[in-house]
Amino acid sequence: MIEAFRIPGAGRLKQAKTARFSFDGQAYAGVEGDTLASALLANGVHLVGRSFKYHRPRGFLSAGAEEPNALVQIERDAARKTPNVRATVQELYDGLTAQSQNRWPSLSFDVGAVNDIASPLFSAGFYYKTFMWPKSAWKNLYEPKIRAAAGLGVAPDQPDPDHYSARFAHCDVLVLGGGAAGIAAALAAAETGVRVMLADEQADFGGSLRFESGARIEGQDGFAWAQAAVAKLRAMDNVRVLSRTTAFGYYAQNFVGLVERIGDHLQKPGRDLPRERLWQVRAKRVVLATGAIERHMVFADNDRPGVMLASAARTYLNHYGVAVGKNVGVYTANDSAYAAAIDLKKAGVNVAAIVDLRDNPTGPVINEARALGMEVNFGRAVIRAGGKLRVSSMTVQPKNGGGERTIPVDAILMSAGWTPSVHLFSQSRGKVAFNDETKRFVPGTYAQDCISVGACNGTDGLMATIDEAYAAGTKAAKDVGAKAAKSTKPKIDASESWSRGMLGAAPGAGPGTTVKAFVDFQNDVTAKDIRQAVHEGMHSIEHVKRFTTNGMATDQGKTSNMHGLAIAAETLGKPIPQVGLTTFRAPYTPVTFGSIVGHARGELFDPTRKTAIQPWAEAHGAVFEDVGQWKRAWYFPKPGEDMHAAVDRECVTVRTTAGLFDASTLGKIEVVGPDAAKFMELLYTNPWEKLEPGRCRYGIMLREDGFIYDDGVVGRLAPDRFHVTTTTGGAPRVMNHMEDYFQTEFPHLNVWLTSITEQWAVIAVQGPKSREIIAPLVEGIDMSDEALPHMSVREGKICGVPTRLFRMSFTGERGFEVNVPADYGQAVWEALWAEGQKHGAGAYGTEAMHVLRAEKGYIIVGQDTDGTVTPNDAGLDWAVGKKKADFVGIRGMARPDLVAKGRKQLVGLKTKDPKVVLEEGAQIVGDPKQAIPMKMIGHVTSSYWSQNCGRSIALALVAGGRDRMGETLYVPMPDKVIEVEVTGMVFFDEKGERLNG
Amino acid sequence: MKKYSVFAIAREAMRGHKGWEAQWSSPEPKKEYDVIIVGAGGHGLATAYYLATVHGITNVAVLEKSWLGGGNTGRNTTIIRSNYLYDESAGIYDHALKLWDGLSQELNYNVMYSPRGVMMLAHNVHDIQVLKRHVHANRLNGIDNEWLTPEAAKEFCPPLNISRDARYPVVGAALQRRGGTARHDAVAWGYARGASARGVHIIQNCEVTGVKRAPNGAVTGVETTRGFIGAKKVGVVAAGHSSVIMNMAGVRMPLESYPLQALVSEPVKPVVPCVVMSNTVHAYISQSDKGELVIGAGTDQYVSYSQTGGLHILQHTLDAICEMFPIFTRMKMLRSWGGIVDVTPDRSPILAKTPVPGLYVNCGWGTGGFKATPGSGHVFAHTIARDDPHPINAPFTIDRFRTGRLIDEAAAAAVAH
Amino acid sequence: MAKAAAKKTAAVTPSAERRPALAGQELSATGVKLAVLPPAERISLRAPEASVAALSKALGVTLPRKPKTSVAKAGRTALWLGPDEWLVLDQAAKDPLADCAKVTALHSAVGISNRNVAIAVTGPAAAATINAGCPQDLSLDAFPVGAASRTILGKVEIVLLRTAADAFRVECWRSFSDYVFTFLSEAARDAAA
Amino acid sequence: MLLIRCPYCEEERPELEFRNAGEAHIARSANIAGESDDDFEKFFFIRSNPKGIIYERWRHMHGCARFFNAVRDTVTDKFIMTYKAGEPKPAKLPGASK
Repeated sequence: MIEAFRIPGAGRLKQAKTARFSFDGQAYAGVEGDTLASALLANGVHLVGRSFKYHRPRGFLSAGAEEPNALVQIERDAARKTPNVRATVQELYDGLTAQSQNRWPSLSFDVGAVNDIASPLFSAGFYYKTFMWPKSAWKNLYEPKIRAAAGLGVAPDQPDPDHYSARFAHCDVLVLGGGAAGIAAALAAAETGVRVMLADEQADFGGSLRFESGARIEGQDGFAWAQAAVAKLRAMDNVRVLSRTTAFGYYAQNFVGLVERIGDHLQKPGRDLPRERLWQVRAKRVVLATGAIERHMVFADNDRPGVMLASAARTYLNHYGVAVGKNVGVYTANDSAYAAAIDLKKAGVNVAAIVDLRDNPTGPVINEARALGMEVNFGRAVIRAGGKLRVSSMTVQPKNGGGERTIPVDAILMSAGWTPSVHLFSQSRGKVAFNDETKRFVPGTYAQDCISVGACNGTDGLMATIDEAYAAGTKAAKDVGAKAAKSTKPKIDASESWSRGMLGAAPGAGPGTTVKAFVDFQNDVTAKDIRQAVHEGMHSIEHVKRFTTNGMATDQGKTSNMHGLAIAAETLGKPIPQVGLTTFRAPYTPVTFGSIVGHARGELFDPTRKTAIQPWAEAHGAVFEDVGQWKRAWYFPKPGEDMHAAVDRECVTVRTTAGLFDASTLGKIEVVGPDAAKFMELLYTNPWEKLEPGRCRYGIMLREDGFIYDDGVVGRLAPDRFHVTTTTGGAPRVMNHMEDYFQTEFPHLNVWLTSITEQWAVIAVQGPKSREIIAPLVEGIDMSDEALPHMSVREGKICGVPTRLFRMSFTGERGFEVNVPADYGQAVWEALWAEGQKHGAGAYGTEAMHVLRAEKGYIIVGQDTDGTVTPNDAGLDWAVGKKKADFVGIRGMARPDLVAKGRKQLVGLKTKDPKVVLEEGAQIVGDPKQAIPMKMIGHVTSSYWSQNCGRSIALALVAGGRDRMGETLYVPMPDKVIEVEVTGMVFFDEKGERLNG
Repeated sequence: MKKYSVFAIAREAMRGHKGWEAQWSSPEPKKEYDVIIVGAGGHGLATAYYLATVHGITNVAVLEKSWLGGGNTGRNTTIIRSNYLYDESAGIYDHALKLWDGLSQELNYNVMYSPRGVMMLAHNVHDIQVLKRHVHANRLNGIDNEWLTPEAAKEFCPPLNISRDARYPVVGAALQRRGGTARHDAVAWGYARGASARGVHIIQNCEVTGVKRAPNGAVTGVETTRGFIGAKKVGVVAAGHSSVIMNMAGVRMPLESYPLQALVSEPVKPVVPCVVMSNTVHAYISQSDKGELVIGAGTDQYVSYSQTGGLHILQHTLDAICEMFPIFTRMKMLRSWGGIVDVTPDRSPILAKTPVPGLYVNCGWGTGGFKATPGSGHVFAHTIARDDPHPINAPFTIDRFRTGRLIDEAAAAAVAH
Repeated sequence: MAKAAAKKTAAVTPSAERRPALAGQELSATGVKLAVLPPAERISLRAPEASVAALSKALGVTLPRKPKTSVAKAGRTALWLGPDEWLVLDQAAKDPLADCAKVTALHSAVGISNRNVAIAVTGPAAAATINAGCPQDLSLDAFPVGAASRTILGKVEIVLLRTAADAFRVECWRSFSDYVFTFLSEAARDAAA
Repeated sequence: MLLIRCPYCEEERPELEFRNAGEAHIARSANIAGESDDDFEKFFFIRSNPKGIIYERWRHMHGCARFFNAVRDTVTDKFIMTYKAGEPKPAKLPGASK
């Protein structure tokens, strides 16, 4: 295939290999090093997209990240579809497949383009004024249609097989932007030996040197110098150079987020390469060398494919060797477009005319253009572009009116001037200042340790840029403590100059006109839309932006913001700085969710915590439930059993013989020190001073506001040592809560806290046969009821390993909790299991544990309490030390509403029909016949089928519950009302005889 | 006020849209008003609107330090729902929801209230208990909220990952079909237009710098960057800045202000048809009519008025989004931003009279104020006009922390968004 | 102090098998190797300044007082974790808990040998591997050989000890070891960049 | 992500290692049980929430695990200084003009 627009001898891709690709099903060939844009242009393709609202045909505006129009869908394979890719950034690889977006049935014939014809209706803010009748139609009719029409590309529909990587990095000097300024700054800093990072979003360093044919540095072409300088930097140990890397966000304290694109430009990235890598860099100093972006001219139908920025046309020619047309027109308000015209002309492209809005500009480029025989028109405007799918002409008129002349062209190169890229500076919370003379916002007041250099700082000309950047790099290094190095400041031999331009609508698109002169291409915002917004009272630039959506497209207004602001200011009759600039927000250019997420996907989304005994449970068919980050064995179904059958069996087994339960996830804290008991007195409601070593107590912890925060059994191992247990989910926050009081409120106490949750595996052995199962394996502990009564703890050995053996029960049966060092947990479990088998014991999971404790009315903090429950509400007043002068929560729980009558209290519920199991969370009412909204007096917190009781049981929080014993209440369900009786909380073995049974 | 209609649009289309009038006027402040509202966000503007329309009080100024609708209203993920647990919360949010339905017609301004459904996911047994408690309480309060199986949840939201292999599999969901979204800017603008048309002065770029009180303690007006403005009553509706304004009046508040971030993706064709929220995985998402995925992040951990937040907060949010929707890793974040949310100890708002005569406060909405906008404005207008709270906002007192009569939705184990 | 925990019973050979988490797991990638280390004795030691000398003597290793440092001697390493907190590691199977039990000066010694799992990360890309999820500056200037710190790796807490210019010991809690090893394995794939 | 100087570790560390712990210098009464409802409300619920200089507590949760105090500007999020728990509120801030 012949690339009709590739100019032999032009550009820098001369040796490159051919790369085949397809666009909308049509096969093309480009060369390696092309972007998709340059390759399409080499093939003469300009029409690549449709706009958001009017579905107008669009081509390439730019050759870079600021591109608003040329967004395509790239499909590597079925699972690797990427919407909204800028063709001007996507590098070509052999086999690339791209599709246009937001058109149906095809790009050249798009039904949605009726919007363009009807566009007079679709003015700015039009949605707010209509689609309101009839009321239901918004949801049922209008919104679905609008949603379907909006939205550019298509989201992927399969999980992404690519992976994304991440790295934290630190450096002394971070240089953002790898044009002449950035390279110079990086060289200056790097020579001093400090740690330097240099990043640029392009594949090749050089920035504007990619197109500035007039720059010569150190005796070489500017671009060649840039490559040599970067090669030198790459070779230095103290420098990291990142290409294809966009600094997207500048956060507090010189923390910068960058995304490096690694796989998207490769034909076969390979499985080991991440698609992208997120760099989170903390830099002592940041040098911003982010350059400037050319603006378009705002005139009628300036969006026709083939109408583009002059610098883009120049980049396509000088870097890629591609001519954007054969007969181009130029429309400018500054000098830089002349250089483009000159380069194209020299490459053999006919320049039909240069139209310059300025009256009598002078300068070498103008002379050169004339000398090359180009027609140069001053004081004239292009008032209209002709053509539809491709520009075919430009209509020229004296800028103050007069005769029109239409000139046939196949491309228009335009330049309204350059906008410094102050995005990152502004994100750093620096304040920009408006330079009235040059009509641009430049960095004003700095908020962080950074400095802007070159074009983004409003510095014109290569000489001044290099001086400034080199000095900035030197100073940044010095600021972080570097010694001075020998200067090797690059020498500039030749440079191009910059000049000003204009802001706002060009003649023919000014106030009073109704033409479509686009300010924001992608969102179809025209100059008249902005004027209309102002007329409708949108006087703040933020209002104008939101009302018109100017600057809110995927390019985030890189080319449109300044024009929009200028038009708004003109309409308001205010100077630009008084109207203000919209806020620059991260990201600078869109970044993938994947790059932000990095490794945190799948199993690395969140840790999965498993106990030492988990492998045994897995091998024995346990079904697991998520409890916080833990996986806990929920129940152990035997073949043919469903959950209910398994749980019923497990519950009965525990009460008839014994059961083994993995309680390892319970939080455990060792409280050590001579003041340990004093500390416990302050942190728990209970008294602790008099608890004998070797004994245990159930403790309740409150927050300062008086509500239950956590609970657990605490064993006193020695006068100065407590083994505290917490709930599974509460462990980290309880530890933090205790540390907080220990460190900041009670620092005079000699006590320390150590988390031992993971030191000990915990095996609960519960049931009448529990002692028989454990005893044979234990050494050094007298297991008799006299020596080891309920609620006591001993240290000794089990299976030859150290144990902290608790005699305690969460089932109401005789019970033990065997703590062993975690690495031995599974082996000791297996030994106990073997012993248990002799007695017909079984394993039980968390569900049976819940049922068994509910049969006894033991509460679960977080299920039967919810952060609004006091000890009294839960019937736990007995656990509050009445004689204590202080403990956390003592004052909070005395507040008027916490001691008021009628509070919700924890009670038992029995359904009138014992077979009916209530739903947890179901609401309770006194009068089931009342109309909705009903007066709810409580809710069910726990509810189970109890095989041991032969009926359902439930716990509930009920207003004034303890005064309602025996009362009938009602649980209205969608299909029926369930009658319940209020009861005590203990459903099984009310006298508690089985603890020693 | 010229009415918006299809005919008006057709007429304006014929003449280049030059006939539209300003949606609100920009008057100079008068010396004194009957009521001053501090803060021209959605809640403040709605208050002014209902003062005028319901209570006939039109000598009202709404003072805004920046541009109207530019605070949390304009930095919003716009989720609307009323499936709250407690009667007090359900009361005020459902009052709002009823006003949302019909608000476009009431204001003659399309606020694009879209009852596309809000689905809250359960990932474990505890979530099921909590969400079912909501479902049951809502039903008996007359608020729609239904329980869905994972399969039904996926049917309602096809891109949702309900694989059992997910780190936190979806085990069920609660769906409020009347929940949804609205267009945030339109809410502020619609109320501003309606209030302005009835004589309310909306005064932008006018920052309150002091609250003046008479010797008897009652408010007499406010000092501003545009001079002193007298008022018989002052309603503070300043969101993240409520503490700051209330301090000027000598009232210390149980509030802390945190950065809250949100982000949108690039626009894509419709893919997420409803609002999906998960408290366990910590994320919520919807898709705007423009096609952007709208994603709310959590708050940063420290008090801040900087309107920025840390990148790691967005990371945690997107981790969660990609866990629920693994197909979205190739989507791109287009824009992120930060707001300032004022949070009370029980995460419920304060909408009340204050110890200072003539001073009223509406604050503490935390991360969830947008959905309440019409209801909040409606009952706050009542509170100011009558000097007595509406029954709906009567529980949301300023002294409930002293008494302990909290409305703690978060403690009841669901994070309020 | 600390008598209860150190109480000696007659030495009995455990009949139960020790099964450390991730025992023997390894991974090799360009520039970096991961290896789960064998069990070690560990205590969490807390003490005021006045007790440091006595404890150092008993332990046979001088407890470091400078933040982010460690001191190693004869298979025993003391890592400064906080102003009154040390992690004492013993890889020579000598129980530091027993040594501390003899000290009468005020302190808290708690055995945590089974609480932690250690993973060695070695090779020229070791620091880059850890920096995939650890936000600290791991350059040799900022984190020299011997430096030790509690910090973050991805979504969990670790204790990091630099044992050589290109070698680190990563300690984490037992139940997080799966996550940490998987995280480091993922990171190792990309660490040579 | 903020960079916070831990007064115990004597260096700046990334925010990921820290947890904010609310306003500083709010003393818990030695006789808290005897406090009035108003005083308890002030102690536990009322907060300064300043726009500007805040005195706040942080814990170097995943570092030395110590709680400490910081002075920060809530408008810029810049730290002015940090100091150890128990040290008095600084009478004069570094860089303060008055």
